Parts: sequence; C-alpha cells; structure tokens
Amino acid sequence: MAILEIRNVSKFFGGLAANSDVSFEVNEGMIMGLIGPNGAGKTTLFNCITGYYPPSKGEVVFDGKRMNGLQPDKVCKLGMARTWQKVRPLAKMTLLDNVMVGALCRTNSLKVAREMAMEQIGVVRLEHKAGFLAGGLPIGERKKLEVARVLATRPKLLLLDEVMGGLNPAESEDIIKLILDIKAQGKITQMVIEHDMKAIMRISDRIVVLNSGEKLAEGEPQEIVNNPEVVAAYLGTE
Amino acid sequence: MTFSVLLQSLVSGVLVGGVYALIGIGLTIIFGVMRVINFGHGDIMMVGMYMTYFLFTLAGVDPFVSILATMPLMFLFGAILQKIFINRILGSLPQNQILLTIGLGLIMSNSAMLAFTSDYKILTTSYSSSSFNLAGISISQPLLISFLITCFITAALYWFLMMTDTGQAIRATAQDREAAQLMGINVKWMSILSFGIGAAMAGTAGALISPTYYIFPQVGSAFTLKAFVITVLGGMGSIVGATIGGVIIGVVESVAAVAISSDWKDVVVFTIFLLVLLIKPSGLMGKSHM
Amino acid sequence: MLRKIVLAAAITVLSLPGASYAAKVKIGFINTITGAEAPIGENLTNGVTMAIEDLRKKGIEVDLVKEDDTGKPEKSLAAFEKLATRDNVAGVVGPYTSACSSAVASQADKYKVPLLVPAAAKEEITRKGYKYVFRLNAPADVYSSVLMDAILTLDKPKTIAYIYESTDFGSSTVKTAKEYAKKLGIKEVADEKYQKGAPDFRSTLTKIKSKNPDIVFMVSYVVDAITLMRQSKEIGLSPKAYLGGGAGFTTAQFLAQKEISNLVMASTQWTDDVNWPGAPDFAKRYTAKFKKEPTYHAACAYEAMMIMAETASKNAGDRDKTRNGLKAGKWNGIMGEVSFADYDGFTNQNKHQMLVQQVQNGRYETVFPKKFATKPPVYPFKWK
Amino acid sequence: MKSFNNRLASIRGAGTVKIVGVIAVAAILFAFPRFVESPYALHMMILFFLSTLMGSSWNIIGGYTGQYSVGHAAYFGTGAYTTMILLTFKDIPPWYGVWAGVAAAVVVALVIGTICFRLRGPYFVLASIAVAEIIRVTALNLTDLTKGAEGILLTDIPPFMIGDTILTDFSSKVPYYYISLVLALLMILVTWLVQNSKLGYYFQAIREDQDAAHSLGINLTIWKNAALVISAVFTSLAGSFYAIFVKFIDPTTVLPLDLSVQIVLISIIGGIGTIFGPVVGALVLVPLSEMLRSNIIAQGLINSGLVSAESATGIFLKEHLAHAHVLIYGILVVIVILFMPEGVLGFFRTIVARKRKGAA
Repeated sequence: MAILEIRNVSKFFGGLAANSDVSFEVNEGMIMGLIGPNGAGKTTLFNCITGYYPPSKGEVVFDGKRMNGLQPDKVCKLGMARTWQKVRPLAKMTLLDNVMVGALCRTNSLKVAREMAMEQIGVVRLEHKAGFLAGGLPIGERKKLEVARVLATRPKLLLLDEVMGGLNPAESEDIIKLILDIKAQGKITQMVIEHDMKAIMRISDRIVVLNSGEKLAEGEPQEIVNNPEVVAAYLGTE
Repeated sequence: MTFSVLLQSLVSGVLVGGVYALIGIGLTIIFGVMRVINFGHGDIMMVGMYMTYFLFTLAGVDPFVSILATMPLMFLFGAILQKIFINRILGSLPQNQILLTIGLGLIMSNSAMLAFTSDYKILTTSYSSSSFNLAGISISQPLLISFLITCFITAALYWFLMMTDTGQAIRATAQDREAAQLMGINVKWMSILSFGIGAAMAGTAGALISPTYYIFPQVGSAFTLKAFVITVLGGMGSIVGATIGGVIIGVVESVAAVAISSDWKDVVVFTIFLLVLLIKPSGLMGKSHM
Repeated sequence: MLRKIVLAAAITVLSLPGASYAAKVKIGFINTITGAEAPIGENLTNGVTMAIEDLRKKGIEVDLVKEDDTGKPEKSLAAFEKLATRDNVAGVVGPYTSACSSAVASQADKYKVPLLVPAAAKEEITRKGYKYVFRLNAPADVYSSVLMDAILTLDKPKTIAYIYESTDFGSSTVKTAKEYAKKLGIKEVADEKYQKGAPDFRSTLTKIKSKNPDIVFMVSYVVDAITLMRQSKEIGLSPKAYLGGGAGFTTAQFLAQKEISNLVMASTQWTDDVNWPGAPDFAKRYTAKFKKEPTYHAACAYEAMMIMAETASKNAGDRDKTRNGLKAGKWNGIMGEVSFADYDGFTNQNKHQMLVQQVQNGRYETVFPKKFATKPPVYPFKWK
Repeated sequence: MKSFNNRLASIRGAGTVKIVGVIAVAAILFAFPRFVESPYALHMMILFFLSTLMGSSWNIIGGYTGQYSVGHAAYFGTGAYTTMILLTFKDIPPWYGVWAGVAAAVVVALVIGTICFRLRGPYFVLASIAVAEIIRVTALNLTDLTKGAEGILLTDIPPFMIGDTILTDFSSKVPYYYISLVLALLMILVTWLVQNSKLGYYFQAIREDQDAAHSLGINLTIWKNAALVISAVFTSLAGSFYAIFVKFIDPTTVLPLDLSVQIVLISIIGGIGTIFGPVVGALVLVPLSEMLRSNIIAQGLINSGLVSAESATGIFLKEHLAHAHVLIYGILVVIVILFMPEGVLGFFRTIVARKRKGAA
C-alpha cells in the first residue's frame, strides 16, 4: 500500500523548472532510493514533499491526505520527518536536548520526552555523548544526531537527505546498518537521497532517478543499474 | 493642496532625497559585504560633518570642495574602524555585531562632545540660504549642488563596483563570502575596503548637508534610522536600490508633510518601510547584490 | 559571590565620607550634562559656574554638588535622592528639562528640600501646590502671550500659522498661544508640528505660504530655528511678522545668520541689554569667560544659583528656613525683580516679566515691554 | 549510561545549591529595607530590580528565542501609558490599570508579531524598530489620549487598600522596593519555568535554527508569538511600574529607541539565554551608570585625599569625568563584545570551567 504518492509534481523558480511532472509512489515499509546527478532536483523534491515549498503543480498525498500547502510543522505532526543535506544541529543545545525537541512533537512532558529521546539516542548509539553540545560534535555524530532527532518525532515516513555525505566508510557503514535496522523493525518507511551508489543499491527496495528535474527512471536496483539512460546521465556528469 | 505646493514638495523631496541616498549607499555597502547592521552609521556621518566644519572655519575650505579631503580621510577612518574592531566579530553572533556598532557610535558621539562641547555648530556659507526660482518653484542652491555631487559620486561608485577588478571582488564577497574566499579573494581586505567606502559615503553626506543643517555630537542618531529605512527599501546591498530608496524617502517625507500633516509623516515613512519589508523583503531592487 | 562583592562595593561607595565644610553652604545642581539635551544644559552649567565665582566674591563659599541626569526622569530622581539624603544639601537648583523637573518636584516636598527650577517651562511644575518647589523663569504660556501682546501694540492681525517642534515645550507653548489667539479673534490657518531636528521643512512651509498668514508663530528649541528661517526665505514666505517662541530664536548663532534673522521677533526670559541690575555686565563677563554669548538659560541658572545660595547661606543651610527665606524674599538682579508668589493656580512662581527681542541690524534689541525697550519694534517684516 | 546519570545527578545537585542560593539572596533582599533606610540606596535597588525585569523580559524573546527585537520600548510604553491614562483620566487605580496595560501590551505584541515574525535576521531587527517608532510618533500625536509631548504628570497615587485596610499609601520607597523586587523575582521564576518546560526547548530550537525547528513540528508563528507575548507582558509591567514610580511619562522617556537599546544591552552584557544573565547585566550596568553619572569616582578620589580638589587632576576629574560617562559606557560595551562575547556571566563561567579543567 502506498504511504506517499507524488502526483505530477512540478516546481518552478522564476522561469526555471527544478522539478517537472514527477510522479511515483512509495509503499509502506520499503526503502525508496532517490538518486540523480547534482542539480537534478532531489532536495527540491524533498522540500516540496515536506512543506518548505508549495509545489507549483501536482499533488503530494501522504497517508491518504493531500499535503499541498501544509507547513513543515504540520507535515511533521502528520508523521513525515526529514533530515538535512547540510546538517542542522541546534548548536548550543546538548545532543539530548536536540533529540528532546524532536520528541516534544509528541508529548508535552519533559520527562516523557527525555525518555523517548534517550531511547533514540540509544538506537544511534550515542549515549555517551548525550550531554555534549551539538555544535561541538564531529560530523558523523551530528548526522546520527539528526537521525535520532527525527526518529524521536515518531515518523511514519522518514526522508533522509544524504545522511552519508562527508562520512568515512566506517561511519557510512554505521548509518547503513541503522537504516536497515529501522526497516527491519517495520514501522517506518524511508526515502533516501544518496550519492554513494553502492550504498543506495544495497539498501533500496526501489529507486527513482531524477535528471534535470524530471523522472528519468524508476525500478528495482538491478533494473536501474542496467538502464542505459541512467548510465548515460551519470557518465555524462561523473 | 494646490498643484504648485505639490510640485514644490516633490522637487525639494527629490533634492533632499539625494543626500539621504548617499547615507543609505554607505550603509548598504557595509551591510552587503559584511552583513553587519551598522548602528553607528549616523555617528560616522557626524564625524564627517565636524571635519567639514573645521576645514571651513579654520582653513576656509568651502564645504563642497572639502569633500576632496573629507572623503579620503573618512575612508581611512572607516577602514581603521573595520580593521581594529569590526573584523574581529565578523561571523560572531548578530546581536554582538549590533551591539558593537552601538558601542562604537556612543564612543564617537561622546568623544566629539568632550572635544568640541555639545554646542550646536552652524556652518554658514554665502549660499546657505540662497535659492533661485524655476517656474514658481524655488530651488535651494546648496541642495541642488549637493544633489548633483551625489549623482556624480553614485555614478562613480557604480562604475567602480561594476568595472574594476576590486569592485568585482567586493561584489563577489557580498554575494557569497565563503565562495569568494575559495576563489582566492582576500575577504578581510574587501571588508576593510567596503567599510572604508561606506564611511566615506556617510562622511560625504555629512559634508554635503553641512551648509544647510547644523552640527552637534548627537546629530547622527536620526540619520542612522533614516539610513536603515532607505537601505531596506532599496534592498540591502543594492546601490541603485539605496539611491532610489533615498529619493523615495525624501519625496514621501516631503509630500506626506503637505498631503497629510508634518506630524504624521514619519508614520507614513515607517509604514511604507514595513509594507515593503512584508511584500518584498528583498527590497525594491530585488536580490541583486549591488 | 560576585554579587556580594558588588554589594559590598556599593555599600562602601555609598558610605564614603561626605566631606563636611563648616563654613560652606552645600547646594545641589541637577542638570543635563550628557545626552540629547546637553547642548542647552551646557549654558546652565556655565551660568552656575559664574554664580559660584560671584558668590565667592560676596563671601559665600558654595560646596556645589553637580549631578547629571542625562535628561532622563528616573536618573534625575536618583540624583535628587542622593542630594537630599546622602549629600545633605541645603537646596537644589535644577533640573533643566521639564520632564525631569516634573518627576523631581514631588520629591522636593517629600524630603522637604527646597528646589529652585531655573528654566523648565512646563506649567504644571508649579501648579501642583508643592511647598518646596520654586520656579524662577516664566512658564510656557507667557512665551506666547508676551509675543501676542507685543504684536497687538502694532497691528490687528487676522490670521496666524503655527509651526513648532513636537516636544513638550513646543506643544505647550503653542497650545497657550492658540487659546490666546482665539480670545483675540485671530484665525488659525495652519498648525504644523515637526520632529525636532528635521532637515527639510520646505514642503510644510510652502503649504503655509499658500495660506498667506499675517503672522507665522514658530517654536523651536534648538537651531531648527535657523533651518526654518533659511527655508522660509528660500520659498519666499513673507508674513507681516515672524514670531519665535523662545530658545532657538534667541541664540547668538541665530543672530549670526544675518540674512535670515533680521526683524524676527522672539520672546525670551532675558536679554543682555535689558536694564536689569548687572545684566549687561554679566553678559560681558560671561562672553569673556566662555567665549560665547550667554543665553537666557545661562542667566536663569546664574540667578537661580545666586538666590538659592544666598538664601541658604543666610539660614545656615537649614532647609526649612531656606524654604521660608525663598518664599518671603525679594531679589533684584540680572533677571529683574524676583519674588515667589501664589497666583492663578501657581504656587511659588516668580511672576517673571518676559521680554520680546527683535533682530535689528545684526543686534538683538529689546522691543517690548516699552519700559525695558532699547529700540522700537520694526513692523511689518521684510526680507533683507 | 552511567556517566550520563552521574552528569545528570551533578546537574541536579548544582540545581539544589542554586535554588538555595537564590532563596537566600531573596531573603536578604526582602530584609534589606529593614536595615538600610537610605532612600537613595533603595532607589538604586529599585532601578536594579527594574532593569533586571526589563532585561529578563527581553531575554525570553531575544535570548531564548533568538528574535532580536530592538523595539521593546513599545511594550514598556504601552504599559506605562495604559496605566497612567486610566489613573489620571478615569481614576482607575494602578493595581487594576496594570492589568489593562498587560492586556494592551499583549494585543500590541500580537500585532507586531504578526507583522514582524515573517521576517528574519536583520530585517526583523529593523522591522521591530520601525513598529516601535510608529507607536512613539502615534503617542506623540494622539494628544487627546496621551497629552502628546506634554506627557502625563501624576500628583497622587491612591492608597492601596484591601477592604478598608490601607496596605500602603506609596509615600515612601519601601512599597516600590517590594513591588519591584517581587516583579523581578517573578520574572526570574518565569524564566526558570520557561527554561524547564517545552517552551524553553522550543524557543531555543527556534533560536538555533528556524528551519530545522520547523521541520521538527514546531509551528514558528505560534511559538515565536508565545515568546513575544511573555516578553511583552513583563516589559509592560516594567513600564507600568516605571510610570507609577517616576510619576511622569512622555513619549521621549517611555517610548524612545534609546530605551529599546538599553533593554537589549542589559541582557546582552550580562549574557543572553541564561536565567541569571540579565541579572548580572543589571548588576553591572545600574551601579556603573550611576557611579559614572554622579561622578562618584572623582568625588571618592578627592574625598579620600588621593587627589586634591584644587589640583589640575582634581579639577579635570570633577569637570570632565561627568561629561565622559557615556563615553566610558560605550568603551565598556565595546570591551565586553570584543572580549566577552558570551556576556559577563558567560565570561566568568568559562573562566570557572577552565580552572576546573586545570584542577582536574
């Protein structure tokens, strides 16, 4: 069953189309990979889905509800959470506080929020850093912080924007395990933007390829790897 | 309100607006490059006014001629301020930047008070109150001269920023500091240059307004506020915008004073300011960084 | 910890030994030394400095405690509390601004410290029935009435236009002017308030010009007066008389602007050529000492300090006796005859005779009332 | 996990010490007027409490939520004017008028919030200045309501009565002392409550990164306005208190840009986003500006005999130090910003932390 439907979404900035006529569905429980060369419109699409930009055309339907025009906070409350390509930790707050902010989306009690937050910090295995200021954490831990923070909002759908960007192989491996763990628990659907082809092929159930704002291809990892158009698009840029 | 009253207020609004524009341009360059709101801008202008005053009373230099000296001196003054103080806090918390410029403004105005007392100084030239008549509209000579000088300076500055390498480097810094740094532009040096230029513009505005206005240590604060309005109106960082903004404010003040009443004109100005902020936050001249 | 240190420091500072000079009389002086009102405050400081010297010549040593209120009422209150309770002054001269004087006045009665307000114009200050509050200068209403009276001796004007700064002084002076003009049957054709320090009045003045008033009544506390007159000339506004309410139109700087100041009439508390005892001499010595001419603020502050110190010294610094001394006394100095009377709702208000001066041939001449006049007034107004 | 629990425990321990400390200081402050009768000392304490109240109110919106309003005079003035107008023209005693002032300030805050919170960074700062200036000019021009530039001067405050018992007739400084003390303590308590509730977390999240906060389910409009309303309520109380205390208000004393800047200074100099930052700010600024204003330093030097009153230095100090106090103030501001960017409190905290590190 589709938890997220993207129906003919287009986004124009001035005269330029960052996304044009993109459509696909994300089924519950799966991991959907979103790839494409730089400037293909992946992050713009995330922004359209999560309410940062209203789509210029088309619809985003999440869990049966039309999301167009909803603000990001509302989107989050409805169960869709995202991380940021460039990490955005709340620098002068501790890691625990950061994750608690996420948890407070679901509760008004600090005590409950603290427990929820510690649980998610446990999931990303950063218990020993809970009291540290987020701004001082190394990049790998800040990425994990973001994952813990969005997990604490109890999402049904998680949109991860290059969570492995800038990480070393060991750290990337950690994140991959984390993503697969989340999938294994079966409660959260994930959509992942990633540049690391190997990683994305490994974790994704399906992949959508964007190029110049348009959907170039969609299919299972193997199909994508063998799609000559995709190969051409990538070879053209990389 | 008769047509001639309206015309008169339009004309004097445009002329006064020219000087406002110069203050705004100074502020906009500083903001564009450094993203620092300079609360001491009016006080820098005040320094320029005293400079003009003393050049006139002690050396007999005509205020309009004295710009030749005031401008480089004020440039140096601004550059030093930037080098010693502002450069240290670039990239620090925005509230600290605001506060630092407030502090520097206090130091400037109160040093002036210690040095020159808080007396009002009046600079009287032979043409301070002369005007000529054009089709029933009186035009103030000193204002007209300063308007023409403003136009010339604005054009020259525009040329400098558009056509010279240094100018382009400044613009690049204004657009994206980090990128500029990566491209090998000496960002700190560009900041010093632009604060210098900003101060020179403010100082020049001070010199231009001296023959028709008066000078005292606290004169700056009113102009700081005006400069803010002008800069936002035109779009922070846009020189053309600041020029247009200055003239608009001059005209709005002038016309509102006759069309509504002089006590409400500031409300009109600030309301327009807020409306522009809300409808087009990037200012009238959009996002063009200079 | 830090807090304790500061507290301790504060207590030490507060308990610093207040020097005791047996022969001296201790007087407080609250003035605006810094801040936006400082330019005029400086004249008061100078006046008081002169007074202290003259008192010394008379054998009265004044231990002057100067306080800056920065033009803010709460600071003025602090200064007054300090003077009243810590410095134990016999009396206080000041504060300069109306806002500060209004705030301080009620405290004077509370601590029973005589307060002599030298130059604040707000009527209410001496209308609240305070026993310990005295005022030397004439309040705001007289600024306008004396000018109108002067004009009435010359002509019967029909229309009047007001342009004035949006401060307490500006609006209360014009308010009384309007009441007075109404009584006299003069029609108001324009009422324009402006923000102090505005650089451009041209459009407002053009509007006034189109109404063609007989009289233009202006109130400006600072050198806006010069800007106003320059631009009036520029646009060719020429009524039968320019009347200036006080301050800005009575300064040496205004006078120096020969092209525009000629024939403007202004009300003032004091002029340097008035035949009040010692006035011309005061002006001469003041000019020699401070390299600029005295304003009426300086004269008011001088006389206020003279009166306060003499009275306090006579009563050996006793506050109640000093208060009674002020109430009962009569003086005749550079401000003319001074006595503090109760009339028309005022308490302890010196019924000061304001003067009208006019710029004639580059000099301020006193032109009204006749018995103090040095020259007859020139009417109607003409641009030079 | 264990180390984290330890850390938590030590935080809680420090909290207890702090609470005890605050209660002890509060007790001393409550007893203070019994031992110190000098009205001047009480006056200074009242100004200190008032500054604390103003700084801490700003701290909620500026320090915690990161919205640097430089227009807080608007709320101060709204409170002051509402209370004064009701008292002088309608004979409504201030202890009712104050609440009308609070209500008015809330309305003003919501209007300002709706306009200004769509803007960010420097644009927000400038918009907040513009709105406050509009309010100031309006107060200046609505002469029928506010008496314009003339200001409102108050002679008497009706005695504060419950039933027929007169609690106080406001004739001495003591009632003002206690009112301002209670207001300041209340504000500190509110700050503590904010910091230790969902509010605090959301405010700080907005301060740190608005977009990230937005994506975590925080409705920016609602929470920013909530912060502004809390801030405005207490700034308005400060304004009402000022009006009743000084008994005179006009647009230039309760609505100017100067005042807005002053309010910001208290908080930033002390250290923003902390409960006690503004208290430290007030503790530094109030005595400092008073010492400089009254030239107590020069007087002290002369009285102590270190400098003779007739010597050149003595004359210089007496004549010029008084003129220089705003200058010194400006220099201090610059020094604090350049060398203590986290404010005075933050500066001392860093020093203490460093020492501890050195010791360990």
